[in-house]
Amino acid sequence: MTYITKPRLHHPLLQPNALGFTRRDYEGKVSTLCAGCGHDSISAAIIQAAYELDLPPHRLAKLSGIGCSSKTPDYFLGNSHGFNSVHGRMPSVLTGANAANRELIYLGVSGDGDSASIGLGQFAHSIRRSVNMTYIVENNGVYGLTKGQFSATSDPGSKSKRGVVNHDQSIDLVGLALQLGASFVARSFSGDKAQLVPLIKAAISHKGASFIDVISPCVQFNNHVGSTKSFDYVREHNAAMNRLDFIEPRAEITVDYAPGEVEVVKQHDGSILRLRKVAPDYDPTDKISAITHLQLHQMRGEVVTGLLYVEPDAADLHDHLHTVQTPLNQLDDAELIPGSLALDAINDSLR
Amino acid sequence: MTYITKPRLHHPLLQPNALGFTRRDYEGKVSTLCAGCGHDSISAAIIQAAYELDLPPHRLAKLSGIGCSSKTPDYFLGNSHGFNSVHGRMPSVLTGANAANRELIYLGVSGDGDSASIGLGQFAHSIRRSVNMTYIVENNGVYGLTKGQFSATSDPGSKSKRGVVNHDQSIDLVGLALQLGASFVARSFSGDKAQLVPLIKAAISHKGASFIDVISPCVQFNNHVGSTKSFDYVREHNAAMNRLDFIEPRAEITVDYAPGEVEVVKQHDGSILRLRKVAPDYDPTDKISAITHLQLHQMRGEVVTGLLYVEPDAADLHDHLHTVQTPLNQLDDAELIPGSLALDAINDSLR
Amino acid sequence: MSLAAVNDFVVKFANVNGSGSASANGMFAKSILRMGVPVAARNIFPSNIQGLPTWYEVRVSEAGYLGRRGGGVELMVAMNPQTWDQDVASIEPGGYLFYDSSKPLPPAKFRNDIEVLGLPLTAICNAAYTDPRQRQLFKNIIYVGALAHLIGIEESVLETLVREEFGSKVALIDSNLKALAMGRDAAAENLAPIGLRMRRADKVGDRIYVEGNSAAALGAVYGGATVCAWYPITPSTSLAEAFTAHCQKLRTDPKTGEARYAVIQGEDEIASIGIVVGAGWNGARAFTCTSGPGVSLMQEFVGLSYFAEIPAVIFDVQRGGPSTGMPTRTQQSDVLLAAYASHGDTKHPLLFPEDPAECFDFGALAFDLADRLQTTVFVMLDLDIGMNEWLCRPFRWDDSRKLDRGKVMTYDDLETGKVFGRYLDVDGDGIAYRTLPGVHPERGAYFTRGTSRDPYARYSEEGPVYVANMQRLLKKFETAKTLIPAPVARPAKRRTPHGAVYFGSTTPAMHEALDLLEAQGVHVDGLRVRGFPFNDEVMAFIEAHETVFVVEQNRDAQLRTLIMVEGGVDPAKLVPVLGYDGSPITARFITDEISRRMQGSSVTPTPQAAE
Amino acid sequence: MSLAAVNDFVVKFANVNGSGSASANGMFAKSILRMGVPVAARNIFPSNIQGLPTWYEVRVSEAGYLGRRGGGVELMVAMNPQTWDQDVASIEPGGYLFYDSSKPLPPAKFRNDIEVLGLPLTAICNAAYTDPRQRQLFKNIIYVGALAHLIGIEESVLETLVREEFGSKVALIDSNLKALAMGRDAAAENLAPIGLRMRRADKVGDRIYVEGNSAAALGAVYGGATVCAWYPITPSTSLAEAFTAHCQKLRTDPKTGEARYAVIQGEDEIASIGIVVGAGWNGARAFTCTSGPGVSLMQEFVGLSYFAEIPAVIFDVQRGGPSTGMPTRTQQSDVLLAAYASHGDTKHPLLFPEDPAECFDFGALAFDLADRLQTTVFVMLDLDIGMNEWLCRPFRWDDSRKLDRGKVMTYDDLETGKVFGRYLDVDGDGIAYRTLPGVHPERGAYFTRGTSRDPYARYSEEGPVYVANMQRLLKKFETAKTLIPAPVARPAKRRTPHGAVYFGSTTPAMHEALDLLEAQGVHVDGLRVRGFPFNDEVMAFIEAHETVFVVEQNRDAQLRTLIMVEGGVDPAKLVPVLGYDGSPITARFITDEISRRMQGSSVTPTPQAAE
Ligand SMILES: Cc1ncc(C[n+]2csc(CCOP(=O)(O)OP(=O)(O)O)c2C)c(N)n1
Ligand SMILES: Cc1ncc(C[n+]2csc(CCOP(=O)(O)OP(=O)(O)O)c2C)c(N)n1
Ligand code: SF4
Ligand code: SF4
Ligand SMILES: [Mg+2]
Ligand SMILES: [Mg+2]
Repeated sequence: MTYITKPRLHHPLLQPNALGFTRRDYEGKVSTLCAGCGHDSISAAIIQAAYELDLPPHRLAKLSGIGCSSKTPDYFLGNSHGFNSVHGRMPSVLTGANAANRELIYLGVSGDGDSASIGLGQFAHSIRRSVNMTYIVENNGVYGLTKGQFSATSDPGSKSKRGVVNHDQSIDLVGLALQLGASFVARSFSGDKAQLVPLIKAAISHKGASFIDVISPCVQFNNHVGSTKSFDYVREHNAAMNRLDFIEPRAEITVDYAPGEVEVVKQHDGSILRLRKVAPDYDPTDKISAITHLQLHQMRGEVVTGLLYVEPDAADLHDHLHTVQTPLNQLDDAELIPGSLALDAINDSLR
Repeated sequence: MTYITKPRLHHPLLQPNALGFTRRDYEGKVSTLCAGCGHDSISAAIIQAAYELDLPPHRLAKLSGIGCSSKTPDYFLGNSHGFNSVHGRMPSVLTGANAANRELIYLGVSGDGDSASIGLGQFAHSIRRSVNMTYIVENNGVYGLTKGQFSATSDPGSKSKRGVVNHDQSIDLVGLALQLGASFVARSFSGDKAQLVPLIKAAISHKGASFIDVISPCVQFNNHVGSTKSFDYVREHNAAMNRLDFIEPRAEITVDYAPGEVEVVKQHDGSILRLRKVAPDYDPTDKISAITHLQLHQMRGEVVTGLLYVEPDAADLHDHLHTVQTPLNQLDDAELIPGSLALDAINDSLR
Repeated sequence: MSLAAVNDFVVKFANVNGSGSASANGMFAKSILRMGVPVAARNIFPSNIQGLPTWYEVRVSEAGYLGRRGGGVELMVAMNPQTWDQDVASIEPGGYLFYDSSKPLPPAKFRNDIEVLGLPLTAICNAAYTDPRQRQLFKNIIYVGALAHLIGIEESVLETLVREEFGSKVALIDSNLKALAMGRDAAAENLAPIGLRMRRADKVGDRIYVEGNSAAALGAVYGGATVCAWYPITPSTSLAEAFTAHCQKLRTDPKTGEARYAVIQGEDEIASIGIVVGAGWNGARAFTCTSGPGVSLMQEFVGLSYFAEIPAVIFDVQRGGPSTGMPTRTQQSDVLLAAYASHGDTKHPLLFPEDPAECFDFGALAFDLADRLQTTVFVMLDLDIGMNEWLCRPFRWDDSRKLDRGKVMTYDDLETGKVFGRYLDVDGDGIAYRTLPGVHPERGAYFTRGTSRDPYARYSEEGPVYVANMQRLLKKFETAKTLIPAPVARPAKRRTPHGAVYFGSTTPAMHEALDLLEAQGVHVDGLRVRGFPFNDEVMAFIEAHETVFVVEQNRDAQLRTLIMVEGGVDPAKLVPVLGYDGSPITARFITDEISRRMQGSSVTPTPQAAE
Repeated sequence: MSLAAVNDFVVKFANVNGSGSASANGMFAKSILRMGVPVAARNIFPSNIQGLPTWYEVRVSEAGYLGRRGGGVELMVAMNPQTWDQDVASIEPGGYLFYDSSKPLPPAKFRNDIEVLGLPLTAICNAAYTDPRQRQLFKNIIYVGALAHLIGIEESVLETLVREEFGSKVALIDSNLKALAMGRDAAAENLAPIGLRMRRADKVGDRIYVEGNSAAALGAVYGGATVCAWYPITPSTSLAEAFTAHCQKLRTDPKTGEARYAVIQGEDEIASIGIVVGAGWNGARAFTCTSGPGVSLMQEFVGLSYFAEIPAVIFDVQRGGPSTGMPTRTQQSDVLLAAYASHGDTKHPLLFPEDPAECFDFGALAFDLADRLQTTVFVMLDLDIGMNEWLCRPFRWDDSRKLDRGKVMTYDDLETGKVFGRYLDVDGDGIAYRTLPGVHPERGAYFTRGTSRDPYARYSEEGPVYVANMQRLLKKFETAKTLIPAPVARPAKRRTPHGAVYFGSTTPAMHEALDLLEAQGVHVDGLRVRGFPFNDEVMAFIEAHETVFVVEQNRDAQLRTLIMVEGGVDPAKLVPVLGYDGSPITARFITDEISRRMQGSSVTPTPQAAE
């Protein structure tokens, strides 16, 4: 139900890339997300990354689960096929798509509810299978589309503030991805285009399972790492009218800070997020120190961002399966059907 | 279909414990597992632990999924209720049982297929919910009951030996449990009674989610950390007859080694397992060093055993939910039904 | 010519979601109730959080028809430029279009056969307020004030509602009353009186106005449910949220402040039903609430509950399927899946509440049934009944009623040596006794499993043992027939060979349709089915009629299938009437379908959609 | 009096699993085939790895009856002390008991009305071998040698089988031949000839002897399947394993050694079907194989496949349900769940192969159907057909046959400007064109989803758009009727008002039953249904008969339900004959049930179990 049709006039300033495509060629439908939603910033970063990488737009395949985040593939790369599958099961669908055609570039887009709650198993197993993909979680620490329930990624530090809610330990998807053998692991913030675009580019260029956890504030329900407020917040901030069904338009939160530094981000609900960008001399090829690094900063309440780990020469699922170079969906009858002679031999062996 | 009835005569040497129960009172049905299966050793350790802890046998509840491992609750604690539920979903069933009656002692028994493959999500979420339970994975790195497929816990070091099989990264449940916030994390070996019994006792005594990963060789299919052979092994070792359907009786593998030392175990298929017992001065209350310790030894190909981490004063699900002390399943009508007066007030508020 | 009607018309509000209109529109609907006139209000909203079209349809009906009527609306409040064209098109000829005239619109945007009521709402707001949030929010209140004036809603009624809503917040009360007055004044100054009028009546009585999900949740509280495990999904989410809220009020230990309940948000639907099964095994009353996709995911556990005989309750608040389908639309399309959920031979009891009052009743009853039958009981709501406020009789509770815990052997039973066979049919009703974990040091323990076993819960792969158990489960299902609430008949004024079977949220539209048919001289006996398996009365009704229309809100005539299969009824006599476009079925659609079939020589089943 | 029979008797082996008996017993069965006499052998095994009872039933039938016959066995080879009593009890009066007489047994352990054939097998082994493994293994071979002597299996036949099995391993050949000879000699010395005899015949022809799972997997290879995603579960595991093995041989690039297929063991059934759906979306032919619990878990994805119209193939190798049920027993009890899988209004095509030859055919056909219909196609095997070796006609393949990829728009189609509407019914058959990801730089891309959308795949929550799409899906299902293999009739010798419908692994027992009935003068027309939705021939058959027995292996008469619901058939004419105790239905059971119903004045459906 997109009622606004998008102006398709090319802006004279839009520069074509090496393939002759402008940034507009990488765009999708008009977003129906809330104004200021972090997810839209991620879509913009994906568009920018694909444009800068000179990718033929139709050679990407975009797959997602269900959620506000999972809707976003409709809002970028309109010339790519997209698949908004079922809640929490994008990883398996992507795995199958990748098995069928090794030549496309696979982008998996998911939310924290989609990947850390219902989809945790599939998240983990797609990573340990080394599926060649870029797996982005648009992590707002909340179920946006179903209106503000806690997801599995909210911060453990906030566990006892309200007693009954959010008492569970939080799941750190970056930590898990590292443990599960992802060969590219990064974290960023939706508003940090300067960091996010290069990370997405690197992830797409990487062969194997690339995982990027992107913190992406939900302007409606305001749950995210560091917050326990959710609906309460909406209640308080709408005190003037005290109505739950009114949603105030908000501005996107952006940041821009240097490697090695900490940026303190004040979110819509007033809570604080401390982002620590990895220093320029950080060695992302040492897994153990990546894990230690993460744990140490986490103890200090800091969320480390940047490229945390990469195994440059990773093998992928097709290497493991030793599949032919021709995509399986393009093999012809002769390559697929052994024919009647072979069948005769089989019949003979069964007598 | 248990055809052999168990002799119920009390052995004169069976000493009663503080409650007057003998070890026999903690036993169950005769096992129908293969002779020498590691899982049977774990059952014996559970029996021993319950006996030594002077637990009233009927106050335990035993829950499991599906698999050879998940059958074992039938083979110990015959006076406890048991629930052999569905594959991979024991954690949720146990969570519900625990919610219903906080007073029983909950033992969750599972396999590596049950917990690391199909059940990974439930494993993770039951732990992050701090359900008060002792969760034991009888880890043989293989699907025993379905005859020898690889599970998600086989060793990553073995990935390229045969190409197509076992190319996925292995899942280290101990590492995950630590990350997910289990407040008691241990690993042992089915044959190491000296280590295993005290660990089970400690886990049962601990409040919160206690997890024990017990390496438990499958004598039939011989998959486990360090092995890639499975069916092949059976084929080779049965070369005399070259028949797949004959299964050789084997002896249980047992070990006995001192804290801080490494024990090299030769398994039925000839593969080697290096067990490293944590040293006596190891501090199990420091999570970050537990994680680092694990990672370092894993790199050396050693499997660390012992109590790896404990948070002595952990809170559990009931603390978080702030539930009444009376088990929910024992609340009476008066405590449950608000009655007609309350309903009248509600009706009034809805006019 | 403009339409004229008193206490009998439909007003529809077209808004954008997230704009604060829902509360204002709700106040409008409630003010009509307070005038003593029944109202049926329905929200039509997108699967989205902010910025997409949403509608609110208010049916005013002194006659008390609470289903959707069908046809165009008498008054359209068109506040959403995105949907202007379709909104204008849906007005009945002679009806009224109320809109924000701040920006001039070309004449082509209007119709000649309707009456146009423009007020410069934006301009009024911009003049009155500077804060953009206030401008947006009060615009909604202002149009309510204007409409109240136009159709004659008493000022004092709205004032009371505002005071009730904001309680002690005097500033909010004042500003809202001021906005209402602004709307009223603007309408009085600029617009002539219209043909649609409200007149005070006394047709509401002691009825209450409540959402089915909240009512079902309250039923679960009264039914003694202590464990709720759930996973968010529209349209069931508010059931779990209401249960939590009810429990906080009604189930907190007054001394310690501790909770006599546990609400666990599962990581998904499989975990939720797993938790319910675990709790049920352990003797707590437990439920989950979900919608179609969740029911699909729960299949394996429902089969376990059936075969291992563990009480569980699932509230299925149905939405438009298949797959993600239409998550914010209504349907009755999970009936077949719920009835035969899971692989193998399985059957499960279902309850079909007609309104929130019955959601409460069945919400409580489901737990008694689940404990008595030791199986999963589904309570089949739908989005229409679950998420809309319905006018219904008040909730009732008999304080002498006790929870029926079913057949549970106690310590004393075991101690005195009663024979315990977990799957032994001692009473001939197919229901065996169970024990709860931890009950007795030496007796009563058994090993629960989803695999075949003998009456004493011992593992068995023997054919006759398996068959005997499966037959016992059938016998238990026969017993269930005697426990499911009996159907409710609505006989026609004259003897007739025609019957109609319907259930759940279809009921009010159906009753109106039966009246409309009666007015046309078409007599049809109605029977509202309240659950599955069908009790004998249902089959007797079908037996007693030549043709039975089965009216339901799905494509494949799922209830009809159950009637054929379980009742051995010849499909030729069961004529499907199917409205399944996602909006609640209307009285006019049902009337048209039935009279079309009656006129035509044959009554061939040709499924068709509502509107 | 001792039984006498030539080429027509049943031998049953009672063993302990994991003892190496399966290979020896299999050699026994195969040797009979090599004598030119048809054999039907069935394994009855526990859900366990080692130490529990297992049986192997070999039906020798020169007449070519390959179903189970029913009744007692003529010869019992009782090698398992645990099950001795029931084994001895199951011998036909006058039949034979072969056992290991090394340890003396009290006379009470035997029966007077049977002939006892004891050989001291353990003693023989202990004398001949020292290695305990050899003692155990060769004991099985020795009894095969003895039996061969007793019933007259030619020595050379067994020798050939041993040579074929061990190929170049001379030592193994020699030791096995020696063991066979030991058994033969012992029997010759100690036992008198018995009344059961084998005589060389030529009734096997060019038939092959193969498991249905392996055949279905080979069908998948020929059907062009390239992606297999699966999760181990009895009895479907061997299908995936066979596919892998077939592909290794038949689908490896001869030059590079690379695989033209991908087999992925999922972490569970949800992942497996998800992988299949992803691969199907991307244009590869993909399948999973599973059993009941897996089908339950796959429900949500099957609904997605239905609504988003994505080809997928599921081989459901059915076992005893509900829940974990009887994992190593057979049933046809997932029919209803598969046909209507998932929430909302859904229907899915099913194929019912009768034997491994048809498993091959349908295994290949399923992929053409899935691509053509763009939906999930179920191939319904069961444990009996899937895990037992069946004698059937050889596999056939027409080399001129091309894979039917269905309606897929190519680059050229798009480039030349053909209109592309993903859900647009351009041909009037309800099937729209699809495009594959990456096909064209500017055209053909669309966003796939399980939510409602218009013919051009644009998101839409509008009622009429939704309804039109749901009606198109019904039209597509009508088209499916023309593609599902037609039923196979087996007319009675005389005109009769009685018909019988059956499907899948029931077929051989059914055909024998029809012969038995015919011999009793009872004439019943048979119709083997080969798939769902039912094509017109099925309905015409039912129309043409007064009474139709529906024979199936489940409790709830699931195929009968489908016939009633989809065909609008009066249940009164459909009489269920239900054998569902987990062992394959027998000819005698079917015969008895049908003749009982024919004799009784009424044909009331009273479900009953086999044996
Ligand atoms: C099987 C199933 N269960 C539940 C839902 C309802 N649902 C839709 S989106 C969603 C949560 C999405 O949260 P997240 O992935 O974090 O995305 P966000 O909206 O926050 O971006 C849920 C529970 C569903 N669609 N399917
Ligand atoms: C839903 C479902 N899928 C598959 C199976 C088949 N199955 C039974 S046990 C098992 C694997 C068990 O492996 P594990 O948990 O490691 O136990 P083990 O036998 O090795 O002790 C599988 C796949 C099942 N019972 N249910
Ligand atoms: S609800 Fe939150 S996550 Fe969803 S679109 Fe709005 S801001 Fe974004
Ligand atoms: S198959 Fe393996 S895991 Fe199962 S009982 Fe035998 S040894 Fe144990
Ligand atoms: Mg989220
Ligand atoms: Mg295992």
